[in-house]
Amino acid sequence: MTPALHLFLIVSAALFCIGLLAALSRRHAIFILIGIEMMLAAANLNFIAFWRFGPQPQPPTGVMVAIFSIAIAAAEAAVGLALVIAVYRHYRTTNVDQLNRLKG
Amino acid sequence: MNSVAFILIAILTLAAALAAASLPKLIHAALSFAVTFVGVAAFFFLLGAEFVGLVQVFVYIGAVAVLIVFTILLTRRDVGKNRGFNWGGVAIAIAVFGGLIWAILKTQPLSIAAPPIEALTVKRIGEVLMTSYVWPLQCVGLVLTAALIGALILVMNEER
Amino acid sequence: MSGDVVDQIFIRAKQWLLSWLAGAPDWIIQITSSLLNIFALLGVFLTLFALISVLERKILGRMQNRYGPNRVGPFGLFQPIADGIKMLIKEDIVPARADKIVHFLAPILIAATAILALGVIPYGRNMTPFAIDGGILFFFAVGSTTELAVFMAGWGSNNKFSMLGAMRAIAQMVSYELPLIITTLPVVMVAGALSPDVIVTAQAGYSFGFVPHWFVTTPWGAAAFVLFFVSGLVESNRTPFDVPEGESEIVAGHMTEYSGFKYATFFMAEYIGMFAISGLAVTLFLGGWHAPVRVLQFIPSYIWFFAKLSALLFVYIWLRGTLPRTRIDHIMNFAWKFMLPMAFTCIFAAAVWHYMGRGLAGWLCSLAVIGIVYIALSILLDTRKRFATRTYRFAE
Amino acid sequence: MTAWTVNNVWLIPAAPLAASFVILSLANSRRKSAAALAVIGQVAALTLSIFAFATTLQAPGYRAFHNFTWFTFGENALRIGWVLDPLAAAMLVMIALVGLCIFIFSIGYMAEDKDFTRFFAYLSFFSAAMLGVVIANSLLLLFVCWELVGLASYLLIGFWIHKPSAAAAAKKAFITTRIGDMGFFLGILWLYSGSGTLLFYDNGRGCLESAGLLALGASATFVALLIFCGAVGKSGQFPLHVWLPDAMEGPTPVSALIHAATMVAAGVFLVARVYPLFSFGAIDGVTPSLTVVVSIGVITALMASLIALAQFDIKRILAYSTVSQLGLMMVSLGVGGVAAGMMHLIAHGFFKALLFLGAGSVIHGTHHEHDIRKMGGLRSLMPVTFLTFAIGMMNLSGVPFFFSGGWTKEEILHATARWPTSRLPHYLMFAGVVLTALYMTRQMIYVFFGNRRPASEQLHSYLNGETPHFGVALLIQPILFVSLAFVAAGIGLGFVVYRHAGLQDRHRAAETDPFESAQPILFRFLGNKMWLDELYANTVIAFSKLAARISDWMDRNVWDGLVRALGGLGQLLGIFTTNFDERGINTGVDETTAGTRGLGRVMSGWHSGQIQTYLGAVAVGMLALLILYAWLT
Repeated sequence: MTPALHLFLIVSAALFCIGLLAALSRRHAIFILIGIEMMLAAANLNFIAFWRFGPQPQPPTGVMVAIFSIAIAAAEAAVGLALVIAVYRHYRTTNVDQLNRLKG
Repeated sequence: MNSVAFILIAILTLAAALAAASLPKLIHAALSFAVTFVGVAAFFFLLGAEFVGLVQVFVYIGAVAVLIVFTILLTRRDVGKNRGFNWGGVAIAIAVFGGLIWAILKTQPLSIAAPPIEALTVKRIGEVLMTSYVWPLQCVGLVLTAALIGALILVMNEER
Repeated sequence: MSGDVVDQIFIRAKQWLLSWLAGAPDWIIQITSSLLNIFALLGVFLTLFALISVLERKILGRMQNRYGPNRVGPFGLFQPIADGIKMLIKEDIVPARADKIVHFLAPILIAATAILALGVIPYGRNMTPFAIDGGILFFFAVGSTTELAVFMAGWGSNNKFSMLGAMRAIAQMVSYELPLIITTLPVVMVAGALSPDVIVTAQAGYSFGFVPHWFVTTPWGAAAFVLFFVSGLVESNRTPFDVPEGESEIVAGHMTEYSGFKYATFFMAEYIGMFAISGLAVTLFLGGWHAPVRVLQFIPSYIWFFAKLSALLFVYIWLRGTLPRTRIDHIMNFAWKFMLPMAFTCIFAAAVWHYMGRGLAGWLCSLAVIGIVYIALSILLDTRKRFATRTYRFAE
Repeated sequence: MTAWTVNNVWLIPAAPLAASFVILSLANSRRKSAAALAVIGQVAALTLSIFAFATTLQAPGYRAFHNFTWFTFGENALRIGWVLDPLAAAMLVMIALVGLCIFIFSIGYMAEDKDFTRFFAYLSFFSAAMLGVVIANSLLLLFVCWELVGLASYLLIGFWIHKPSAAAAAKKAFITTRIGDMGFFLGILWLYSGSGTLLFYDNGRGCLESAGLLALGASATFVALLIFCGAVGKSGQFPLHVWLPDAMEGPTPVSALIHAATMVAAGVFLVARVYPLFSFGAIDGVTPSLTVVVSIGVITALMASLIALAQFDIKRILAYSTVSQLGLMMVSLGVGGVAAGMMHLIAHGFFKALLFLGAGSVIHGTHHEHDIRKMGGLRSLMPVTFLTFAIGMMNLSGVPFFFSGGWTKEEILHATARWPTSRLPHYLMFAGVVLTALYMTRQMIYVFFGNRRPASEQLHSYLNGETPHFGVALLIQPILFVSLAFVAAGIGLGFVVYRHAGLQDRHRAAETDPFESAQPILFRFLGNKMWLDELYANTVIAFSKLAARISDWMDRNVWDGLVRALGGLGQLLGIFTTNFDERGINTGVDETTAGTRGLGRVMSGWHSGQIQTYLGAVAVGMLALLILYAWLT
């Protein structure tokens, strides 16, 4: 007997918001990436949960989306971290507060 | 038993996530991040998607966490500094959390129990992946290749 | 059916033990069953670790024309016990500026993952402790955690040797994880499953009664096995790929700042990782617990498994006694320029073999594919400076 | 053979095009290969053109075309193709031949330029595009090639990109012609919407054939006028002629090729090509659109001749002369003398190229001196150039009998004389002819007669000091060739004209000469002058001196004042437009800009550059959506 769907959704929402918190509050660029990965993981959790609690049998669409999403997240992490390294090399900082060249 | 497992995993995951978001030392946060993803993988196991759980562990612990750790090493001079914390972000995150919880609890049809399912074998995933989802699979492969090359080019030495 | 009785004796024993719990809630039985598996696993492999640690020293001693440990107990067999006691009573030193938690957690994590990886290997007929559908994936998922543990050890020690050692270790492990995983793919493809049990089952049967249907008997299987074994050597940081802990360069690498029992744990984790990789190699390529010849099938399956495992472990030790340490850049070049293309070639060769009907023609074509790529790579990678005069550079 | 020629007309432009691309891919140092390739491409085009020309001679009114589908959209197919008729064939031969001469000339002229290969790539490209214009059987294909011609001309005029004046001239040429092309394009669109086809000839369904014209109906006039806009731009007709004199900033071979022989002729060719559109619904050979053509042509011809009189730049005089001759051709087309106009076009192509090459030779010899006031007495220093230039000048002036220019001008004047609407163009064109002779004589005298002035002295010392190098010889050869070619062509054309005229107008056969019958006194005067030219060199000098004095007087008193008056008019217009610009347009634009800038400043304030602020904004947006969702359900 698995707990009901909304419990999973609440956990996923909490994970999402913690990720959001990390992405919004921390100064270090890597934290932002960590936060984004957490948000993605929360989304994956939702996909899987909705697949599991959807009417059965059905094609494992949620699982597929989660797999693809993990792959994309890996790509995103690779590029993001490469960016962090490149930015660090160039500006000698990974503090996003100091990276405000886009300031209007 | 599943409920017990659920509660344990939830506590583990969320605690690790909070730690990852708030620990002052970047390296601790990165390790907590890994634990968070183990927790999420455990959730996947609990939900019957073992393959995804394994992939999650494999990709996040084996690749992403190691990448993060390497990035931390390569930008080490910066790690000790910038302990700044933006409380506005906390407020926004809490507000979003409130909104999400409210929306979840408000929607009644969500509190349903899980229907019984046949086990999602790797074979079935493979079959679906190679039939209905073969194009997305190719696209993801392309995206990964592009990301790999892009990341390599990004971290190549800047020609000055 | 006496053979069957012996073959299944451990299964029967476990069922007998569990029958004591008849009537208890389902989850209690499950947990008990798991605990029994874990204890059995730990018992077997810790014993094996103790045995191997002394045997390795003895074998190395033979190879170096000297005696190994022969003072403690008969033939020195109690040496591991003495070592254990020595390790336990040593002072546990934690550097003052170390990251204490990380420093503490690293050996635990590394040992835990190594032992976890042992769980999915089928040791005999019906003898898989943790039989899941994606067993191979589980093995690698868990195995990849080792890198994090190594990093934790390096970082937590707050020591430059540790850090450098950890970085070397991670770099080479990440690089060799790719060929390691890719060489398993042909097997997974041909067997059509990620489950070790299914893979072992797929290798049952014999041609002419004496050529087993092990994957190592196919050209791609043989090539993949060699690649897998080399990658396994690197993954378990064994000679000739032991640069992460090369004593002459960086003391003991990420283990520099560990002493006493924590060091022993690292040591144990390394050996258990070696067992796990060898066990997986046996499962994937050497037919798992299947007997090599039909007439020898009466011997219990687990004995075959451990015989093969021992053979591989002997090769590990043999290599350690034979080969010098490789330079780190050579290791990396080898991984990306040779191992990876060859691993991909194995996939292709397996596909050729499969789609040509798994017969003799397929066998030959597969061999041709591998041979062509191997020769091409050999020519391409030949730097033509192999025997150049060595130039010595001194600090000036 | 015939079928092969028709089906493979596309090879004519393809040969130089291929040469162009190959040259472009060559290294900058491969000069010889570049020149050889360009010449080979051009020779191939010329050979094929001659075949094509021979093909069209088979039967009078020969016309063959080959159409194919370019692409389909929906149910419609856009078809393009090529056509081979006498008009195209004559143009092909002219372009290929003149082009070849100029290519050879350029080898010497550009010998010391560092971008030699680029120059030849551009030249070949230009040649290909121009040949493409000529063979096009679709207005669309023609337009495409037309624009390519424009591009090539832009590249060639601005060839010396390091010279700001050249860059400016290139831009000016490009933009000015683009203004005309805008009208051209609108005309194409209108034509397509009206007739549903852009093919000229398509077995009765083309837009120049009865069905297409009937489908167009009354709008044919407007379509024709819009297409004429393109011709006005390309052929340097009033009021879009301004780019042409500036375009002389390009290398002289370019001036000869583009601005004398070929490109500017494209406009005239275009009018001739779509002549059925112009003449559709004509009453007695007069349509509103043709009247516009005549008016524009008359204004252009006269104005340019007048301006030419007041110029001192050797190439500018020729440029204005070109403008005026193009005006003359337009007039001819407008009054119905298509054949005469085209003949003049071809003859003009030859002798104007000759004149430009001669001018190039002079410029080259005097070390890039353009001012005719600094030249003089070059007759003895550059005898061959003098001779050829004189031949060209006599052609341009319209010396009869031995020179094609005389025949064609006579034909044009005859055509204008028979225009039913008004005799005015006839008299004005006559004045134009006189003016042409006047300014050319002026130029001759300045450059080749009289005392040696500084630039000539320089040349003198140069010729005495060193042996003439390869380049000079190479410069002279094509000039000689062209002059011979068109002397022959002049006689041949005279024959054709007269046969043609005789066929066209039988009742006139009794008259001695059409020109003479129209203007006997002037005819005799011109004729006498030219006889003198030919037979008594000394009297030429005397006459030239007289003419020089006359022109000098005219320059000082008449044309100068006229030009000044025109200039004043222009200034007045300028003041008016300036005010309009400043008060009306600029203020409006300024206000708009200020508003945009202010808005931008406000909005840029919202961009903190902090990625987390943006992320936070996204999160707040998500929250807002959540609230909206909750509110709606």
